[in-house]
Amino acid sequence: MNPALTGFIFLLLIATAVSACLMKDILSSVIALSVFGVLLSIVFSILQAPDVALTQAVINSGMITSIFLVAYSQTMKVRSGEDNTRVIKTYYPFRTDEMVILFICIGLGFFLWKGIVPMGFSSLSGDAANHYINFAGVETGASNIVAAVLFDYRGFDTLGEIAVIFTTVTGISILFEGSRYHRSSSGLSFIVRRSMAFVIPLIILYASSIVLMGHLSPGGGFQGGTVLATASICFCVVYGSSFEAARIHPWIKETLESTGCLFFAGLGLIGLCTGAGFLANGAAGFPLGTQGTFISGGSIPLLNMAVGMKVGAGLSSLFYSMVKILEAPFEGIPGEVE
Amino acid sequence: MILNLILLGLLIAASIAFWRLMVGPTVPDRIVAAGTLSIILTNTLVVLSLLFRNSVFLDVALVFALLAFVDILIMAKYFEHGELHK
Amino acid sequence: MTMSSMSFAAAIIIFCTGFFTLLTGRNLFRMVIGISLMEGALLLFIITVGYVPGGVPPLLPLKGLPVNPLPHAFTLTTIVIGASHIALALAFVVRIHSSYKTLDVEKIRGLRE
Amino acid sequence: MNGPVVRLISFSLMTLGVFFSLASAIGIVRFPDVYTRLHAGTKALTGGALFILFGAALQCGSWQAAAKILLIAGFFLVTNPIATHAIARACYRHGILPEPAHLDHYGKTLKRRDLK
Repeated sequence: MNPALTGFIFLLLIATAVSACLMKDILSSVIALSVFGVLLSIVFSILQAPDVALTQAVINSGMITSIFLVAYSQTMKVRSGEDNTRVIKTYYPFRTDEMVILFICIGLGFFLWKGIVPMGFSSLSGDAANHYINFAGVETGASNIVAAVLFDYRGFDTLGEIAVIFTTVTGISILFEGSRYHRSSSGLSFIVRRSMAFVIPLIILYASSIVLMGHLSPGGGFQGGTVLATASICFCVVYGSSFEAARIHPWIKETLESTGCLFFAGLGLIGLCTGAGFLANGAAGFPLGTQGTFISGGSIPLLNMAVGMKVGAGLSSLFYSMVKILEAPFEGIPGEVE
Repeated sequence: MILNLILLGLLIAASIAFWRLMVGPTVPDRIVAAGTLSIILTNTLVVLSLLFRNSVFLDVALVFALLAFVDILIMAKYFEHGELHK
Repeated sequence: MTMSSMSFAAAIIIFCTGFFTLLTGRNLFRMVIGISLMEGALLLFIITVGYVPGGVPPLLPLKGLPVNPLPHAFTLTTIVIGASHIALALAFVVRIHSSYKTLDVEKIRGLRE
Repeated sequence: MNGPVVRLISFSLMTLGVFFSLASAIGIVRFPDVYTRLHAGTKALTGGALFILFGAALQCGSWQAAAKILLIAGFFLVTNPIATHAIARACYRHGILPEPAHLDHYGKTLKRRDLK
């Protein structure tokens, strides 16, 4: 890769971030943020991290924008033809206190640069990384070393991260407790409805292929689950909210989410029962198979499926609890806690 | 060498479209610029996978081709109805 | 400049941009956007630490010297969790707006006193 | 499948695609209002993207990669018109008129349907 071209891409990335910072309008900033995510994914590809690039691409297109727009439309009631069509002055002059903060930030950047660059950058170092690269194929049977690290060597971390997502979904559900689900079926136009009936099955097919081939190619439970959640967001956006409420009951999502969690923990407990340790793979008696074929990797495909169910149902119910209309806001301003 | 030149051309196109994203007077202009940028950058990713001689990066490009338009659909829904749940 | 120092410089500049947005933004949405930018810069930094010049992706069978797979495993879950914590922050923003009827930080601060 | 003739065809296709991408980017900057920019952004870009993808499919080594690239081209052909249609309709319904609007049949139809 030519260094000049790499520098060009980094300059575009920085310019997108700065314009997302300086734009006066929130919607424009959100659009710039989505372009920033696309560029970040390309930079991850240049840095030879296809797994991370795939995750960034999947999260960025669909999830982030939809969550921002839901929150924005909850706080801002649009008067048609008045609010967003006017010409917006993009940049605003700096105030005095902002100049001070700008100098503070430049100083912070200078010291970070002075601190990081002498550290240099490591070649492939560390016993853990060398062990993973040399023995992951033999010990786990998976082709994707990142999946092997994520679900075999560091499976307990992944369980903790699933718990974080569960906590977030619970918190959002509690925050939007006194709200009701508004049913409406006036979605987008007829052309979009019919075409999306062709596209959405392809999206779901691709999501399941990402989940099932997680041990062979980039991808896995996190990415596939997010694509599933994006497909479920498409239902609400394209067909209206009553379509989704009629097809997929919230109870189904709750069941899927809990089943994913229990499945993950149960697979870990099998290892504990055989005496090999929590979330053990080959030592617990899972057949490792031949490396590179579909049935390989022992428990890694099963754990991928569990994480896919969990993340898909979790992110989808996160969106649908935010899309509800707030009905009973707090009365007045809450006082200080005595 | 020729691939590098093609990459350079695509990046120049991306930066020209990025100009519209920065100055675009209304929000729909920026949305159009963002859609154009996502397609140009997907092409960039395909050319990068040729340059690295590795077909793994095509998976990422496939995700962009399938999902990048969902952003535009969500924005269109917001502009048409004012809310996402209608 | 080498690849890694360019990447470090980009990560530092984006981090400072996000920090600036977080400090100067009067709108709550703008502060959340700043947090999101800072998170992207952090991911870029962690991935760059594991990069090896001329490396190949960590997928077996290897065609050369692979890059370090450990930062990839760390950041992969961080991205999904980042999306969910941004959602939590936005839920708080909506709740604050429904009780204070404003998104301006300084007005909210003024109302409290 | 990497003879000099195939490489020549592939590179000329990709050059054509880059030309289309540049033209559409310039069109996005130069055109006056949203609808013309939409026209520049999507029509020319679909052509550019398809040329580049076909060139890449000729050049990449294995047939699996070529099939993946053709799949990407197919998805572009499906998804790009949907997005264009949705954003154009949303712009009109939001109240943005084309710059020199002499005839407005769609607006008349919408009004008639609302009166009914």
